[in-house]
Amino acid sequence: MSVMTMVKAINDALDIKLSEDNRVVVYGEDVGVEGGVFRVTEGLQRKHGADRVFDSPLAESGIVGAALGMAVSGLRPVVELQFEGFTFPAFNQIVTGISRMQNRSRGKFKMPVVIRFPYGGGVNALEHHSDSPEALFAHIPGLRVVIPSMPHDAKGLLIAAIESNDPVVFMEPKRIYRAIKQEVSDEKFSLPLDKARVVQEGTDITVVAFGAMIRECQKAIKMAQEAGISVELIDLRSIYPIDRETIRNSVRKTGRVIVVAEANESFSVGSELIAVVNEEAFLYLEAPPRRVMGFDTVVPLAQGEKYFIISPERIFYEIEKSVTF
Amino acid sequence: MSVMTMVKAINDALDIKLSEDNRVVVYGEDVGVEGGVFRVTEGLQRKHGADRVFDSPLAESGIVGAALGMAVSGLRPVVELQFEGFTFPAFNQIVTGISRMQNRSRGKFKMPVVIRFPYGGGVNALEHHSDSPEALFAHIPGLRVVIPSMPHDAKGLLIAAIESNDPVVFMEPKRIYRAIKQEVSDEKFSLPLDKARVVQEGTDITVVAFGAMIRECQKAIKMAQEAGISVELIDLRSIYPIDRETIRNSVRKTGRVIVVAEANESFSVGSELIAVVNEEAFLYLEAPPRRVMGFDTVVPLAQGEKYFIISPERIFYEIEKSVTF
Amino acid sequence: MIQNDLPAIFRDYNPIENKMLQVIDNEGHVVDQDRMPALDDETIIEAYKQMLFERTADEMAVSYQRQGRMYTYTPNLGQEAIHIAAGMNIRDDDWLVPSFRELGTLLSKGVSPKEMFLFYLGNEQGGSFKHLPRVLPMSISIGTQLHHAVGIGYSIRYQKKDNAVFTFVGDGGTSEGDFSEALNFAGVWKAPVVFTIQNNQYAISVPVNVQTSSVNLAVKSVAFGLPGIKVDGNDFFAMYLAYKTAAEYARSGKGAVLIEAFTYRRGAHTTSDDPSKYRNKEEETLWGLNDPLLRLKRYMEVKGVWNLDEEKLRETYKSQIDAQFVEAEKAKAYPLGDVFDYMYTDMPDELKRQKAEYEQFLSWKENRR
Amino acid sequence: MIQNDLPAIFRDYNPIENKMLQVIDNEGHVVDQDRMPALDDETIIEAYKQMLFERTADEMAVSYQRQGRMYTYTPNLGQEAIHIAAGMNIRDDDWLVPSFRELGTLLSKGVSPKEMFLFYLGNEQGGSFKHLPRVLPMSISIGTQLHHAVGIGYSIRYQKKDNAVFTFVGDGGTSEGDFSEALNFAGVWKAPVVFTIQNNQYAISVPVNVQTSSVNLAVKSVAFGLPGIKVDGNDFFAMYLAYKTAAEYARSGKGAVLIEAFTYRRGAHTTSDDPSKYRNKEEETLWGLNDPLLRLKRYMEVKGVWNLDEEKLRETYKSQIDAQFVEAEKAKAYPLGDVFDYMYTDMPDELKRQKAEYEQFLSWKENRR
Ligand SMILES: Cc1ncc(C[n+]2csc(CCOP(=O)(O)OP(=O)(O)O)c2C)c(N)n1
Ligand SMILES: Cc1ncc(C[n+]2csc(CCOP(=O)(O)OP(=O)(O)O)c2C)c(N)n1
Ligand SMILES: [Mg+2]
Ligand SMILES: [Mg+2]
Repeated sequence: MSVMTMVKAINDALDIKLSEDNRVVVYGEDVGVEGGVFRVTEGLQRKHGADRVFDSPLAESGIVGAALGMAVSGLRPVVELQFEGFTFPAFNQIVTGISRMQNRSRGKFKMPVVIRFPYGGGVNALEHHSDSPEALFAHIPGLRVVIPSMPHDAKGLLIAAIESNDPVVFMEPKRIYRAIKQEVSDEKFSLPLDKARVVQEGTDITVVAFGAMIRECQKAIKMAQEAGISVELIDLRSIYPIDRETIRNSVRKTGRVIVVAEANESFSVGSELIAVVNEEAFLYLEAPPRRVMGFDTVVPLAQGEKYFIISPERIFYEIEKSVTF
Repeated sequence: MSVMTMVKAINDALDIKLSEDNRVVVYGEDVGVEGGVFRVTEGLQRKHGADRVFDSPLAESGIVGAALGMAVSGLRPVVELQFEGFTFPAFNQIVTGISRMQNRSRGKFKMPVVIRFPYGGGVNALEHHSDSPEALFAHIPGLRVVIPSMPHDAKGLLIAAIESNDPVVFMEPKRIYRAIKQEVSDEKFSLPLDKARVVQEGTDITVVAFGAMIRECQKAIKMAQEAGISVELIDLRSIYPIDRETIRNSVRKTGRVIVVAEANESFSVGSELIAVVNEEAFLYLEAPPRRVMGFDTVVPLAQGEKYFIISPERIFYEIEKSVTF
Repeated sequence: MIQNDLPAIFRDYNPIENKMLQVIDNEGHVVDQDRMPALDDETIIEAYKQMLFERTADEMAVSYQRQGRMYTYTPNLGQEAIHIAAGMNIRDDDWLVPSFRELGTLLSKGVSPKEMFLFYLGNEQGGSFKHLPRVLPMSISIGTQLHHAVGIGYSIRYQKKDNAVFTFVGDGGTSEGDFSEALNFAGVWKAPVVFTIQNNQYAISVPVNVQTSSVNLAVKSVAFGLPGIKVDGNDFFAMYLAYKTAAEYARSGKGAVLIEAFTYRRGAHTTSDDPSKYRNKEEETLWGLNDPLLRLKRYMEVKGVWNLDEEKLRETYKSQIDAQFVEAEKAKAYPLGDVFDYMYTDMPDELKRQKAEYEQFLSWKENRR
Repeated sequence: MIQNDLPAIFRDYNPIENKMLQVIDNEGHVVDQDRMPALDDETIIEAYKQMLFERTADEMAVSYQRQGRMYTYTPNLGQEAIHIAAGMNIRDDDWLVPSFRELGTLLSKGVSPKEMFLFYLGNEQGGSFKHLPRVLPMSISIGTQLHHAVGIGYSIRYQKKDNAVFTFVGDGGTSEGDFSEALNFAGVWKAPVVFTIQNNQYAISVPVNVQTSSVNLAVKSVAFGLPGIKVDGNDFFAMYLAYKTAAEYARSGKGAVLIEAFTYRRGAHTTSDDPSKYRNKEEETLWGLNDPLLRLKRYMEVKGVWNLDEEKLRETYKSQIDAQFVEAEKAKAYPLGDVFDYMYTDMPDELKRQKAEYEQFLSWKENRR
């Protein structure tokens, strides 16, 4: 066991897989010599060589498109896109290539490709460095979409993602890259790619969240506890597919649910979860499921981000509204 | 008044705007000499000249990116992307450019850009020619997303889209391009870009649909009528923003709702509508709102499409299930 | 900047100078004896047969579509020399990453007409080429396949193998960002990829001078530090020489090569297209004189090795191909599972649920009858 | 294929031959008198002042960031000759479509340091350049801006005006598909765009030889039928000549031009970057000798026109700039409306609802206190 940040845990997962499986290669913009702009791949090129961990030209479509070719010919590429805002040049390769090659080839080719990138707000960044586009990927058939909320999960989920023969979009909440430290096993371990986690049990209301929002929800739950409200918190972990069973069990118990996420609200993971809740627990609902999410606006620059970001207070406000509905 | 197909109605709208406003230009792959692969722009180059209606190189990112530049410098470009499956090379320009330039420039630049393309299944097409990606665009803040279900609306909505200073993604249900004929005014008229339409009033259940699904729903409603079920049918028309008022009024009246759409079900317009219904009419719901949509799979080629496509029978099946819930 | 270790044809046909490699002329006369590939007569006859087979299959596909027995089809008429010259230079352990207009190359590598027909009959099984582990499905999204080829090239270098990757794109496809990105990656990674631009003069209705202002398409290689060459795509021998040279170059670890095959799409873009809307008969007639089969046949006639009864051969091919089409038409029904089963290696519960719900609907429907 | 109507510099510095246009050397001596632009001493001094102003503002921005008074900033150190030479050639009725490392060009066109600081203090108002109708906001998504420039170029031709569009991209940015697509569109549309590649040798940590294998970056113009030229980006006169020639070419309706400005990013990529991880001091020192301000100053010294008290000038600039920074720091609070108001021309009800709900939350929060 070591105390790790999420950056370290991801680095550790990459290191383990690079060490034990020479089909694994890691590349992207600045991931080699520099070790990534967030230092996630630090030291990996020195240790594993420049044919396994390397810098590519600055072209996201090429990065992802080449990964498809590597995957069909025996490699297991793990690519880094530098920020969520720069996944879009690769969108065509993801949608028309990566997500569909298994189906197009009727299973002849597997797609063991991991596409990693930092996402989300709260770091006073420039435009395109604060977005949460998970819904865009989760709507694409053929992809898995995974988001860890803490170092332990980041390690276990990333190892599972690299070992999966399905393509995995692995989104890393940059805001908590170094903000949360945790004891994590130094050994290799993996977590299922399709299971949510009950972070905390409760009886009055279910809060579903993921990524950097888990920590904010935990703060809100403290406020709720003081107000005598018992909250069950679910960390979704897998955005696609959604673990309906965990959601169902919780909402059937509590009868109330809010979804907390940073993304733009409309056509979002919040929308999907409300649909799932209606399908799975309609008769148990005692209050309207609610989304506590970003506005349908561009994430403002630093000075305006205070409005956009989901504060524990706002989560508590919605918890209280739901419970007193 | 003339009897028009949707192809003709769109052509008419383009012709009217080209005639009355020399800031309007129309371009894309094969839209000039050829008049578009679906003949939507037929005759327009001959009539309005090759500097106003023209073929571009085969590069969707360039087509859309150039439109941004034209729009900031006084033109009102209407671009055609050849099929929905080929919008993705342009996705980065749409997300990081078109949808955000008004906000980025604090309103200094308007974005009078229309991005038109045919979408949807049911025409026995190759891969990438049968998809329904409306949710991907509707999740992007800064865009309007519009889908007509008949010639009259196509004309009025497209004229409004060209006159709007907001960027509009205008999706055309290719399956009914020529399948529905209708009397349409030859004059110029426009329809609001954010209003749904009650196609038919009813009391037992609300069906929300749009595009080619309206016709299928109408067939299902006949079956329902025979079974003594009174259905209210809403044609959404605007996918973003959603006309909450029309949805609210209907569902509060009927207490039941299904959403019918061709797209992949998860993270879709169906999900969003269920969230909206929960927010707007929770206490009125008598049965769980349901999505009647495509699977989370690639749209199969012609031989398999029968499973994927939403048949009137399947809509009726879901209507009946909801009403007998 | 021409490197000195480049094979001679790349030095002699520097695309900056806009020359075009040609070995025989329209009448089948050899115009460059030094460059004539050392092929024995049998091989040449075999090449002609493959080109004829492709043409026959292609014509029949068009006619099946016209008869309403098949969906939209993409004709190959006029581009056969490229396809077969490529096919003959692609080793079984090489990779083929097609676009969508290389019928002959696919057939030559072992794809059956039945598979092709099944695909155009709307069944993905036909397009998967399951028995060919190094042939990718056709790529509809233009330009995307070029990156796939480069990625395979990276694997080949990484695994220290000596294979080449053959990939194709159209003249229109050179405008897509992916085209330039892929050539650039190939240059930096020294990926063993043989890129072919089939410049058939049109992208649907758009002529190549609306695609680009570059002096030719081969010259685009200069932007990415690759050797490039413009080749007469209707001259089987020129194409053969180009492929042989390029494949050796790639296999020996020197990197990628760009070949512009200058040809003409004699047919329609697809069976839904009507070329008379955007080009004239004279142009079509002119290019007809330059037909690749005609030229190869004339060469053999001039050389005196022509010994085929073409009509008979065509009839044989026709009945073989028709038999395959009928088999494809009779292929077993498309099961519901085929929609779901290949989306993931491990099917998510979400898909299982959707499939089960659909099956409930089907049984409800069954019971209603 | 060099066209004959090309201005002489494009013929004489054909990028295929990998030559670089230079007018003065590192010591400020004129190496090509014929090409020395006809600028009077005052204009040259004015240029130097603008470069010095840019440098001062840039250094202060870095130090504000270090003091924790500003968020991440993108330094311009070493690239000033390019920026000011461009600025002096962009007419007020021309268009400027920046990337994100052209501080001097923006200042030269009328952007105030206060606006720049406000932007880097996290307020979009700063980056909108509202009073400059023909200057676009900076573009963060690399390469995308090039298409915007081409679209403006189309408008200019359509409206039969004689303006030029100036746009910029980095060496790294040339790898993006949008770079190639935009040059290609510009070639076909004869769009009056002056494209500058600021080749500062690095894309964050990645050196230019990992970006591309082409012999230089100017040569990429060949792939799209544009004239291209590699210019010493640290030589103010060479850059001035290149811009003057290119702008005239574009404005006269002949089409687009690609300029590779060969320079060096003397500072970090951004204030979060540490270049010592990926490059060595010797290299940095060597390029320091080639600094554009140093070179221009030496030229003036050699010529005997240098008459500035640089230290005093710097102090004046510093206090001007600091006053602007303080103003930016004191700018009025960011209202909630700024998040919503500019997303659409006609705000959808959906946004009104979200804003109203948020205001309810704010008043609940107020009441709790
Ligand atoms: C990304 C993308 N955009 C548009 C299309 C639609 N489309 C299919 S073929 C074609 C023209 C292709 O021309 P070219 O590259 O010259 O190949 P050819 O058809 O001549 O073989 C177009 C525009 C597509 N398939 N993919
Ligand atoms: C599409 C896109 N991908 C990645 C990034 C992240 N990024 C910001 S600057 C940069 C390097 C740019 O290098 P270059 O083009 O040479 O310009 P320079 O920074 O040297 O001025 C990268 C990768 C981005 N902004 N946009
Ligand atoms: Mg073509
Ligand atoms: Mg650079």
